[in-house]
Amino acid sequence: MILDRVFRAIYPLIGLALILAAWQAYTQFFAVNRIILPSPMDVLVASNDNFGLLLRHLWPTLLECVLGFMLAMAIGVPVAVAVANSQILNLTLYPVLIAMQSVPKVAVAPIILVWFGLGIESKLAIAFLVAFFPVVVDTATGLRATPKGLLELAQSLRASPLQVFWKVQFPSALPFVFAGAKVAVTLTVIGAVIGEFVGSNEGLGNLLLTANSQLNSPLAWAALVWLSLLGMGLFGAVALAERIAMPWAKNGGH
Amino acid sequence: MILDRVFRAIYPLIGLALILAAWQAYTQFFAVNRIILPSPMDVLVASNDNFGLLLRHLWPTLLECVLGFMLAMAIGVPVAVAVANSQILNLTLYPVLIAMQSVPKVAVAPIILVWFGLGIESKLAIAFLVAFFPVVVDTATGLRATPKGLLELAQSLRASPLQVFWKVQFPSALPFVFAGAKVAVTLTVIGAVIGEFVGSNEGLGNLLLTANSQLNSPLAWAALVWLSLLGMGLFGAVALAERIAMPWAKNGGH
Amino acid sequence: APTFGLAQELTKVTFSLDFIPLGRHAAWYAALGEGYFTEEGLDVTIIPSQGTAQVMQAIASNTAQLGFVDLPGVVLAQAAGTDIRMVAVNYQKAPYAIFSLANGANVTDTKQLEGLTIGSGAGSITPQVIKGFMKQSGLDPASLNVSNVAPPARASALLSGQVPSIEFFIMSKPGLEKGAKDASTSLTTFLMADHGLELYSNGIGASQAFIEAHPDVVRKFVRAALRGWKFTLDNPDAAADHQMKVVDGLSKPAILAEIDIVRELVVTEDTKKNGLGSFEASKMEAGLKFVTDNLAITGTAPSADKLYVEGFLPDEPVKP
Amino acid sequence: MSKDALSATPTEAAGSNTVFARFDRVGKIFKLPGDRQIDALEDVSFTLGRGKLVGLLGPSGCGKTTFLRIVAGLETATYGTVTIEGKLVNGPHPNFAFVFQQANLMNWRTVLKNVLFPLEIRGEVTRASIERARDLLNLVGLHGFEDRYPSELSGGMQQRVALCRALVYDAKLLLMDEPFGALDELKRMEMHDLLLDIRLRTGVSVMFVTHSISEAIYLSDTVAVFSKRPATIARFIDIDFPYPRENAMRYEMKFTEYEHEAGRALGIAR
Amino acid sequence: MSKDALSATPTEAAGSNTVFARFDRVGKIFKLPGDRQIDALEDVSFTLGRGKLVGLLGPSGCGKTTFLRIVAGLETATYGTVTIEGKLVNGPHPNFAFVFQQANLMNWRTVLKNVLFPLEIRGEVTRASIERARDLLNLVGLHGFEDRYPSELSGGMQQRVALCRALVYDAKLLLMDEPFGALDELKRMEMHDLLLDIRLRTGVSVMFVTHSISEAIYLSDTVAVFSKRPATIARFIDIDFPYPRENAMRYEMKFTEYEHEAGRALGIAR
Ligand SMILES: Nc1ncnc2c1ncn2[C@@H]1O[C@H](COP(=O)(O)OP(=O)(O)OP(=O)(O)O)[C@@H](O)[C@H]1O
Ligand SMILES: Nc1ncnc2c1ncn2[C@@H]1O[C@H](COP(=O)(O)OP(=O)(O)OP(=O)(O)O)[C@@H](O)[C@H]1O
Ligand SMILES: [Mg+2]
Ligand SMILES: [Mg+2]
Repeated sequence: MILDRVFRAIYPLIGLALILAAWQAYTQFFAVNRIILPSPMDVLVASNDNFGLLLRHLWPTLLECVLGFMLAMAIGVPVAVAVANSQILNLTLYPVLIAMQSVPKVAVAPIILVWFGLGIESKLAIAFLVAFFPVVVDTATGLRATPKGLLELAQSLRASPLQVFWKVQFPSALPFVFAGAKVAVTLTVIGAVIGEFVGSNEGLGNLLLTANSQLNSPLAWAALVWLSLLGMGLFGAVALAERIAMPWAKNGGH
Repeated sequence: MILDRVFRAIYPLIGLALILAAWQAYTQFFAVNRIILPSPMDVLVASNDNFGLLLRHLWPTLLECVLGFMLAMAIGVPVAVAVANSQILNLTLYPVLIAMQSVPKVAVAPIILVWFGLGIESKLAIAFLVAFFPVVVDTATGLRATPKGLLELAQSLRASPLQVFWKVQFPSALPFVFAGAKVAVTLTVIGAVIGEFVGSNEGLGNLLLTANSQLNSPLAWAALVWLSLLGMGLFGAVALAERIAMPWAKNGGH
Repeated sequence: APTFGLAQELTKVTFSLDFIPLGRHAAWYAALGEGYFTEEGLDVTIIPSQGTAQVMQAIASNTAQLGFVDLPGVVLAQAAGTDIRMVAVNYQKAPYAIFSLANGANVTDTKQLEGLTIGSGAGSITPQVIKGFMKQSGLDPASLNVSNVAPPARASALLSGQVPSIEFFIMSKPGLEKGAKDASTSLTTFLMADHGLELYSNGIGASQAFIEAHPDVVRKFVRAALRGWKFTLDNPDAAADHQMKVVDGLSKPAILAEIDIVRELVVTEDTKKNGLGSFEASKMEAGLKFVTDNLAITGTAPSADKLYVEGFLPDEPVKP
Repeated sequence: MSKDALSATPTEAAGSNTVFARFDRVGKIFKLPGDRQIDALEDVSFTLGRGKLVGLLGPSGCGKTTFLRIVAGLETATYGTVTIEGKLVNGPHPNFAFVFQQANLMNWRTVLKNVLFPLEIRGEVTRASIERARDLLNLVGLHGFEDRYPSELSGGMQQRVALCRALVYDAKLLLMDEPFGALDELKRMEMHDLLLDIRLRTGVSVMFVTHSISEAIYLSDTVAVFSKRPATIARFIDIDFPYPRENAMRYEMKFTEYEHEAGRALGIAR
Repeated sequence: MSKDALSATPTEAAGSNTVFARFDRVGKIFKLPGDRQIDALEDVSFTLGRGKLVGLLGPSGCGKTTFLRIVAGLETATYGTVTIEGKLVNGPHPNFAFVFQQANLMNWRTVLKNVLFPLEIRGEVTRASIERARDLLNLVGLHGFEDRYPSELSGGMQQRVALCRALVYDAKLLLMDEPFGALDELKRMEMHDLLLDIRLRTGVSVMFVTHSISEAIYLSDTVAVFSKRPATIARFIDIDFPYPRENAMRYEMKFTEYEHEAGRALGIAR
């Protein structure tokens, strides 16, 4: 068990080390221009020099991600329930959802700004829009995959629709829900960045844009790396929640 | 059965009609300025006036989406297999995948352009990057959810790993795979547009940018609407493939 | 006399930049930091944007009452049915520049534009401006090959040889120069305004409705802003400090470099004579003609006198 | 043995003082793709007296499960009617319990939580009812497994959990589909006595499917033997032993005679 | 009846001319969270002769399935060894077939395709083998259901499909976990004769778990009765009836005596 925990910590580091090594080797051997791709060393230095700055901007982005994710779950799951339990709603709502999903958010950003203003709301709206669809699709698929026998058991007990959902469909769909949540949570990072691109004064996306516009690549890539780490952290949090929420699934993992 | 088919066609139209009605009402009652949000009527007129133009630009985007999707499936499924069957690969690869997922694609566009140039390759790369993650996460979750009994059956027959995958894990994971594919295929639309933003001379995303820069909102929104319709079409194609691929799942649907 | 009123007596105004805040925008922050806006009784919020279209949308939706708009943008916005006009012109010269590498295309002469491939944005009007400029100069605009390369990727595209030239605002010059040096070559800059392009660019704009309803607010804003510009031209260092206090992620050398470049666009014979922000009807008309001749316009182009409103510049010109 | 020969009085066969449920010409046809169909049930008619215990025997695949599901309101009959306590069944009845042919446990709940599930749904979880659930688990021999997950149990243990789940609340009608099929004989006999005991205390009416002729006889007031598919009732056998029943009864001549009678109805030549 | 009383000669009890499999002090302990554990098997030792048929009886939850799974190489013993044809088992054996306690069908395959699954894996799908699969389905009474999906079958029908799937290829060792548990008596008897017939023709060695004492006696060369958990072998009963067996045998005195002996080993007092 202890060894297991050590492995859980070591292997991801190996993965990261591999990226870093490949990156360093690439920039070194091909003498890549720093503006195009700074070396991990450059980025590390920039990250270190601007640590306070990055940390200050991490916070609003983190907040946008977390709240956007919660919004996506809070709205996505009920929509999935509607879509999974009613063929009519399914057929009627899906086109709307797909339209929302497949429209580039950058392009509809102006109208979002008009509706939600320049505060955190507009970023939440975009993070939500980006993260929402996987939650709906995966959860709906999971709800539909509930073993028929269990539904019949609940039916035979005349469980209310709410009970059926909470006590049967939802726990049974949990692996699907978590799959959707994992995709969603990493997408919120992108959503938050898009939101910050569109209009904001803070956040790692904003910093990224500023650094980019000044062709300050090391800082821009430092922001990118921090965004990746943020994504990993959020994913890890969801994966942890999964392990806790599903103790019966022993070989949980990601 | 026939009635069923009629419903399958009618309800989505109701959904779309609802969006349009809300949209029209909003632009009308709030007298929204056309450069912020043109009315559906304006967009319809623009779409009609520029039909040939839109059609011409639809094609490259469609191609990018389809190829990007196929790439995402072709690479995503094997990666999911690796990740699902090996705890070590799982732990090692996931950070890399999440890093790829949660980095804003626009921000890494420079290096993508350097690697893949301005042709279709760079758009495929981005469409692929965007669509890849849901395929991996959902497929891996599905593969892991294979009933233990069936795996043991295959084991008792000393099936090769490839046989176990193709004949047991994959069919059993199909609902998950299709859930991932549905999310992925709508994401490729976004990916293609981002790719076109980053560097291209054609495609609906390119047209969208051009129209936007000329403050030609009706045309820009026409491009957006076409992108949505493209997303719906692609989603519909995947849903259809699901119905065909899973005849035993009677209440298939989306 | 300046009044230092209580916060609640200040009029709230939102001003949209044409882009995210960079060194070129130091003047607006200087006006803010030096308290010029407050002196006028204004409580100004500066918001970022992502280019012309978004500024226009912000003004049209009243998200911002004033914005840093460019002349071509105003023409397009009016053709699209808005009533946005300029009240002051800050960039007297158009900032559109073509960058190439000394050991590459090395564009130093207008003639070299013929047959050139340029990395530009489908999302910007610059390629059409370049083509108009070529036509003006008697070259065939059709011979220019425009590749759409997004702004963040443009420097890479140039430095990695994907495209032989790119266009950017001239303010990007310092950063690009550094990149070129890293690639052991040097950067060649071609500012069209220095080669005969006569086109007003960015200035202060607002919707006609707002101008009519709050002429005093507009007037006060323009006055304070122009003082900010003067302060910045005189004390770039202090202006940079003001901006850095409010905006994160900027480096002082980068701000100072941009201020130096912007100076070229802002300080001209005209402004030395008539003051910062001043403009001439004839040049507005020429600008309109250039835009209608060369840019694809949907809708009806406005007449020149609709592009601007006179009388909002300070009575006493703010000379650089 | 033809259904006509029986149809004269089947509705009285499972007779009792008060009628609990009445089945009237119940039939079920499954539609298959391509105009094909499976006739699963045909004209099943009889009445179940209140508090009576009816065992259903019949060849595999004849339609026993289908019949039980129709009675439960989980499946709709293609024709015919089911009336329970005077009310037409067209959905689950408020007070019945169903033991499915498969254990049908929730793999995310521990054994105890699985048993408590019906109480949760009915809002009847109290300290006393939890105690009852634990007692039941003890009675079926699952003491110490309360906190295990179903995947850690043997097949027969899972079946016993499902049984407890049906017995944990007071249902008026108990429908059981091969409830003891995966148990060894000793445990089976214990379960028989447990069931009869509960029936005696609560007066619940019971219909259960089994493939064990002796089990059907040992438990039932009446044994109903289904014919081959399409299933209809081939024979009713009233079991004329008094309750409470004793194990010794299994060795009586009359028991063997009943066995032979049921065997013959099932087509087993001895 | 204590295991010590038996341990003198258990390895010879299921004796045969040539040894097919040998089980030596096989034990299994399941570790549970929090230092708890379940002792499922303890010191199970015997030999299975080539071509012999051994029936395993034992209380529910004692460890029969676990034992069968260890023999199959699907589970590893905590201690002890399993040797098949002289080779130590530490993974699935090349030539055996397993009938699981649950039907374990693939819901995405039709009945016929489910039966053909082992042949596909072994690369033995030929016109002849498909014919054989169809024949088997006919023999178990599933004619006409070849193209149905498992969800359209009754419980007993699913079990028969699983049976066909194990019989469709020539295994040397057939391990069956309650293979006839969901069948009616008539079908069960048909299956018995089918199994004995196949055994006769192919010489396959068989171990099967059942809860039916008479089934174990009717089929087996030797019946092994497991004790309560932790399971060990409480008694070996060599069944001294000749093959082929006749149904009439069930009514012989000796048969009843064997039944009583097994019953006593299981703790059933009659
Ligand atoms: N959902 C379904 N679709 C099509 N046919 C079905 C369906 N459910 C059951 N059947 C068919 O109905 C018939 C009766 O099935 P049922 O499950 O009632 O049998 P049973 O008497 O319970 O058998 P067993 O003893 O094997 O459980 C079978 O032939 C089966 O194939
Ligand atoms: N994966 C597991 N984890 C923990 N305990 C287990 C596991 N599998 C089986 N057991 C335990 O091992 C014991 C034996 O189980 P097994 O399935 O072998 O019983 P069985 O003899 O086949 O019973 P039945 O006749 O009910 O099928 C049981 O007490 C069971 O709880
Ligand atoms: Mg049944
Ligand atoms: Mg078992």
